[in-house]
Amino acid sequence: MTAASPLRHRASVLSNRRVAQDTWWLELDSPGIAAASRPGQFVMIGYGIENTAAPFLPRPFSVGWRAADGRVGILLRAFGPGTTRMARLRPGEDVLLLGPLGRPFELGRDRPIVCVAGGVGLAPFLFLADEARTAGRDVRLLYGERTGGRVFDPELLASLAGGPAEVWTEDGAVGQRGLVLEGIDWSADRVLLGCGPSLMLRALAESAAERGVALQVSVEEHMGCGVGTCQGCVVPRADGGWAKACTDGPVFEASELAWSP
Amino acid sequence: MTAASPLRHRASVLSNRRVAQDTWWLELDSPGIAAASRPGQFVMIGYGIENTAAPFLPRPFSVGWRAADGRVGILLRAFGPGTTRMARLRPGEDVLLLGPLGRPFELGRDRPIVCVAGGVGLAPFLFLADEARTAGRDVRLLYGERTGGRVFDPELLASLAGGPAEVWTEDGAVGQRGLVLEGIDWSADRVLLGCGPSLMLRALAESAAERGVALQVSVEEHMGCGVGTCQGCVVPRADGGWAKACTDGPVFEASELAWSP
Amino acid sequence: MVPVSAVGARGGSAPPRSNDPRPRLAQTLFGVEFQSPVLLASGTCGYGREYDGLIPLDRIGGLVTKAVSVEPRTGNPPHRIAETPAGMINAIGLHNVGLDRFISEKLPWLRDNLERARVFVNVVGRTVEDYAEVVSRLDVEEGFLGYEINVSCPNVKGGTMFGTDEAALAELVGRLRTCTERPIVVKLTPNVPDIGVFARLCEEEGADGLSAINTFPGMLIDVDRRRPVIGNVSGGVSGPAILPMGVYLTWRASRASSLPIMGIGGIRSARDALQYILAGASLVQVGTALFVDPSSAEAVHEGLEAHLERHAISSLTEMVGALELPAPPPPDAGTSG
Amino acid sequence: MVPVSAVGARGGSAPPRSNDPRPRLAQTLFGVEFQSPVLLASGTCGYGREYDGLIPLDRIGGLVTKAVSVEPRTGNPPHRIAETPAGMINAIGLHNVGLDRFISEKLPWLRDNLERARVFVNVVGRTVEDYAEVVSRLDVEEGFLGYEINVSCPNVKGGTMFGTDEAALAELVGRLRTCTERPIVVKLTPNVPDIGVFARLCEEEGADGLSAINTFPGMLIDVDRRRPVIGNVSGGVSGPAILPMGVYLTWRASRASSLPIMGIGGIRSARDALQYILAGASLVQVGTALFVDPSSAEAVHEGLEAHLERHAISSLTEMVGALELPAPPPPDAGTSG
Ligand SMILES: Cc1cc2nc3c(=O)[nH]c(=O)nc-3n(C[C@H](O)[C@H](O)[C@H](O)COP(=O)(O)OP(=O)(O)OC[C@H]3O[C@@H](n4cnc5c(N)ncnc54)[C@H](O)[C@@H]3O)c2cc1C
Ligand SMILES: Cc1cc2nc3c(=O)[nH]c(=O)nc-3n(C[C@H](O)[C@H](O)[C@H](O)COP(=O)(O)OP(=O)(O)OC[C@H]3O[C@@H](n4cnc5c(N)ncnc54)[C@H](O)[C@@H]3O)c2cc1C
Ligand SMILES: Cc1cc2nc3c(=O)[nH]c(=O)nc-3n(C[C@H](O)[C@H](O)[C@H](O)COP(=O)(O)O)c2cc1C
Ligand SMILES: Cc1cc2nc3c(=O)[nH]c(=O)nc-3n(C[C@H](O)[C@H](O)[C@H](O)COP(=O)(O)O)c2cc1C
Ligand code: FES
Ligand code: FES
Repeated sequence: MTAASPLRHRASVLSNRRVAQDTWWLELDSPGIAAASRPGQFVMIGYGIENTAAPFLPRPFSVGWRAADGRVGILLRAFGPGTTRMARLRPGEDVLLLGPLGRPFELGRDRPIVCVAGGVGLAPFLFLADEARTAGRDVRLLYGERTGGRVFDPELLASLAGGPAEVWTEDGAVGQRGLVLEGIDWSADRVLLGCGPSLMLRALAESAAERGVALQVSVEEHMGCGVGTCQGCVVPRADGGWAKACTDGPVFEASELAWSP
Repeated sequence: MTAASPLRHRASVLSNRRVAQDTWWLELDSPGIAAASRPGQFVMIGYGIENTAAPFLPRPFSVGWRAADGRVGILLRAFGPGTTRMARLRPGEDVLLLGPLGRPFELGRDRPIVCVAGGVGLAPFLFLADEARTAGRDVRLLYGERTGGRVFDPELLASLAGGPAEVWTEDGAVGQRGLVLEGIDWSADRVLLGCGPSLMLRALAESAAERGVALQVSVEEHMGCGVGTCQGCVVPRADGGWAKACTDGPVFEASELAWSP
Repeated sequence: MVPVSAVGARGGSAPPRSNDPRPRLAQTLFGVEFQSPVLLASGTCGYGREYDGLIPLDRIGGLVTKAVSVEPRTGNPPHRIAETPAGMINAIGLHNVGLDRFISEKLPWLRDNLERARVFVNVVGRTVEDYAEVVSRLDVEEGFLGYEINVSCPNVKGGTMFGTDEAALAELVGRLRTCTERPIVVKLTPNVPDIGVFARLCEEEGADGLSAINTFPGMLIDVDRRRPVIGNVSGGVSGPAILPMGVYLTWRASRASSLPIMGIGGIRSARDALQYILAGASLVQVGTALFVDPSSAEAVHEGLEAHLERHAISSLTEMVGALELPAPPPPDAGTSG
Repeated sequence: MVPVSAVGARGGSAPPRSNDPRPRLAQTLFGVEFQSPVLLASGTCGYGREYDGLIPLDRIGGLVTKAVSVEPRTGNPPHRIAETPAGMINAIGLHNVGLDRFISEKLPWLRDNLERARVFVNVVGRTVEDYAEVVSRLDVEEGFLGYEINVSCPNVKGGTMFGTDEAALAELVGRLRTCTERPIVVKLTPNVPDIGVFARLCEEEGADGLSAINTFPGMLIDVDRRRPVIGNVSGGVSGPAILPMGVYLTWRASRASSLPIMGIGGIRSARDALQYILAGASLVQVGTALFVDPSSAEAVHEGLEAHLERHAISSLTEMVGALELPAPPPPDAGTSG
């Protein structure tokens, strides 16, 4: 699916700062992956073969950002045992990186872009918004969190994404109160992109389908290999079969997938 | 066997410095264990129940030294996967400690003490020599290593043990060339103590037995619990049965044990 | 310690009466109350006393002693244990003091020092008669509730293990049933194609409960010396590594029989214990984790209490076997690939 | 790819001739040369191509394809995989493209792109005839050396797994022997009381080799949702957690039969591979470790080369089965406690 082979290498942790409750911004030194990544692609981050403690299997993370100097930024939320340990990574430690992997977002040309992010689904849009804005595209970045405490540091966010996000929180503590979906202007001449928890993506996909609006979503599923060999990461296709999140995705046209519960 | 129950607590790493090839001097903050330890006793050091990577089971280490301010010193040689990881412990990290455990050396009164150490078998004698010398006892500390590169930093050694050691190396690079056993004056009015690899202990035990000299040795065996429940750590008794290294030992009269290969 | 009326009462977990003030973790099993579902596993807690002062035995559910055989056994040569990935291998060789000394030296401490903790004596033998002798002679003693029958040992007669041979196991359980009215819990061996067959068979022969599981046969090789690391060549693998197998086998055993089950294998947290409980275990045993941290059994107990409180569950019995399966159940359950 | 003269030649590891300049890791097995003992395990390397560019397939011993069944199979619902302590559980459900598309889409790449790597096709079925059809129809194709028969799947006829039912397995292997002259390697299931019985039976029925082992049945439960984590409820446990069991079962299989063995289970380093080799395996397969680091198979290969060089061992064959046992052998080998 992807043109070039992914890179596999040990990458140093350059920094890891807490940017919200349970949320870290991790910068890794990986010029190769920085250069090759496109928005929506992901990397597998692991501790290497000597390690058997969680995370034993590498975990998938969106490439959140990249810099010309070779930095790769990862937005990381401490969720289970694996991510909790990764949140404690310190500068000087290293991780094993495999990437970039998977199918990126298709941005087309000229049309305004609307990114709809739930939680750490924000990650791919930092990178995307920054580069699309630099390229002169109009980008709206809608970003929802359950609580204000989890909202990514707005200053850092704006500097990474080349501009601010429109924030929605369910508790109303930061930004507007409500669900991020409420902020969408359903106009068919936009490139509409979604990334976030599966319940949010389903609601988004249903709304888009009702309105006949095209939508690309980045989905999540447990992953083993990240490169299409294990068949572990399947999501249901609209036609009844399975698609692999790692190589057929993680970005899909919402209409390619089955969204029933 | 031991009078009081051992303590179990998380202890901070205060420092960990490389003191010779593959060899580290680790200081832990454990006032309770520092206060209760006697020379020859050991602690189990582990990473706690969340950890499943080697060392999954805690590892036994002699209490190498203790200070009135609650520091406990451990002499650690990177040997297999467990000790290699422990050699990378950094200040601020913590470990799970259980101890002090096991039967200490019996020093009796007044008689001169001769300690015969092979490799990290030096550990219990640092503590022992320091305190015995402070108490006015005459202590000879014979210390052998295979190569000069592995010899514990002599200055630190002298400061910990309250005086220098007589060093023997097989390659002759540091101290006298030869086996540490050659340095022993076999006089029956000494308290003779040995700690080191089992081949060395066997040679020592055979020499002592030939000469009719009493000898106490501290032995090693794989340990599970450290407190006598698992029966994992047995060593052969002279009478044909087994003794538990953790609670019947680790210090034994050499004559209690069977030394045949 | 065992109330006379309770001795011999059969298993089955009674739900607490509605205005019962008893703690959420309490259950009535084998005719007596267990204040906690957390026990210490056989072979990992000696005869209880060794952990006195380190583990508050009377705060947890109880313990299972090291195996007791008729004759004293010296056990295997060293090394008897070694570390494996996320686990360990042991070949202690059922080293134990033998029945006489167990009765004279070990049982009195358990009888005199434990009030609320329930004690099972783990029993081994080389023949059916060996087992029967241990059970019969112990039966008149006080200081324990019942027996856990360790069948992961070779049957001198048939050459196989009791625990993997249906006929031998049926004969053994049937015979032991004639020796005692106390609870008989059979500790199942994991390396069988269908543990349900063995669970059912134990129930039919009159057992009161099941323990699932014992260790997996395993081996480690020192590649430099080209020798087995373990003096006995091979041994039993325990620890977190076997957790998913233990949960699966507990689930299979609980679907095949209605006996109460003690879930065992790799438990080191309340969440691990809850996996066994949802799969059908009424009690759990903590083994290898005690070596890593002697406070882990108590931590499991406390974590269970906290979980029930957080989820406003009034009794642990509500969670026993409360696993919800997807509908329709998948056809190939149990296979991989 | 398979030289015609080699097809059908039976296994057996020939020691290298004294002035043979071939690399230390090379062995002649199944009538052909393996340049390295390291293969990629079935289900963890797709059909080879997926790892093209990441793993230098032609530098290692070869690979075993994902299972191929007559019909395409869609496999199980998600989650199909989850992490376990030092391992993982998978229930892919033998998701595969089916025989027709395997022949038209997958085999050509293997045929055209691999020169020195040996390919085994992993075969599954629900009936003996399913297996026979896959083998018979594949047999005329090029691009692979032989078959690895996956018997850890339910036998529609008997309800048990082929791999745990002696009669079913004997029938299956005997039948497949009539379908092909190529090497037939039977992949043994670990959850049996005595794997030696199954190893012997495969040899008697004409198999050319054994693979030991497949995954252990296991299960994980999401305790908050009270549901199995795995969509298929249970699955197979692999990874470092099962290493000691795999080494033990390989050793048992190698003592029970003279067939060459591929050792599998938890291998992630040359030292792990050497444990299997000393226990009797001629080849090894790396599976789960590829997910952790795709370069691990190559690392195992290089580590083996380095080990042999360091110890001045001229051929790996010297190490196959070269485990030294303590004398006298302990009586209770295999038991724990
Ligand atoms: C393409 C992709 C991109 C992602 N990008 C990000 C990101 O930028 N930032 C971020 O914080 N998270 C991201 N995630 C989710 C992240 O991978 C999971 O939060 C993480 O794997 C959870 O691991 P854990 O050990 O903490 O949780 P656990 O619940 O302990 O995990 C248990 C098991 O489930 C698996 N698992 C659980 N949840 C997921 C999941 N959602 N995806 C894959 N495996 C899972 C783990 O691999 C492990 O095997 C992404 C996931 C995918 C598939
Ligand atoms: C009473 C006692 C005091 C000790 N004091 C010291 C000390 O002060 N400094 C020091 O450097 N070392 C000491 N040791 C040895 C130390 O415990 C081992 O070097 C260490 O356990 C090796 O672990 P590893 O993972 O690095 O080695 P590995 O070879 O990987 O260990 C594999 C397995 O073997 C066990 N093992 C291997 N060697 C030993 C051993 N000698 N003793 C116990 N278990 C072993 C480990 O527990 C593990 O289960 C002592 C041992 C004992 C019994
Ligand atoms: C995701 C996955 C898929 C697998 N699929 C198959 C399969 O199709 N056929 C088969 O015989 N074994 C299959 N296996 C088992 C492996 O080939 C191997 O026997 C097992 O994983 C143990 O090796 P490991 O610990 O190195 O992974 C699969 C294993 C995994 C992890
Ligand atoms: C050192 C050791 C000794 C054991 N001895 C016995 C025994 O005597 N009888 C028995 O039935 N099980 C014995 N077991 C098995 C445990 O009781 C338990 O079934 C197994 O270790 C799995 O649980 P765990 O993973 O929590 O340790 C022993 C286990 C270990 C580790
Ligand atoms: S993660 Fe292995 S196929 Fe997608
Ligand atoms: S280490 Fe457990 S009895 Fe000694």
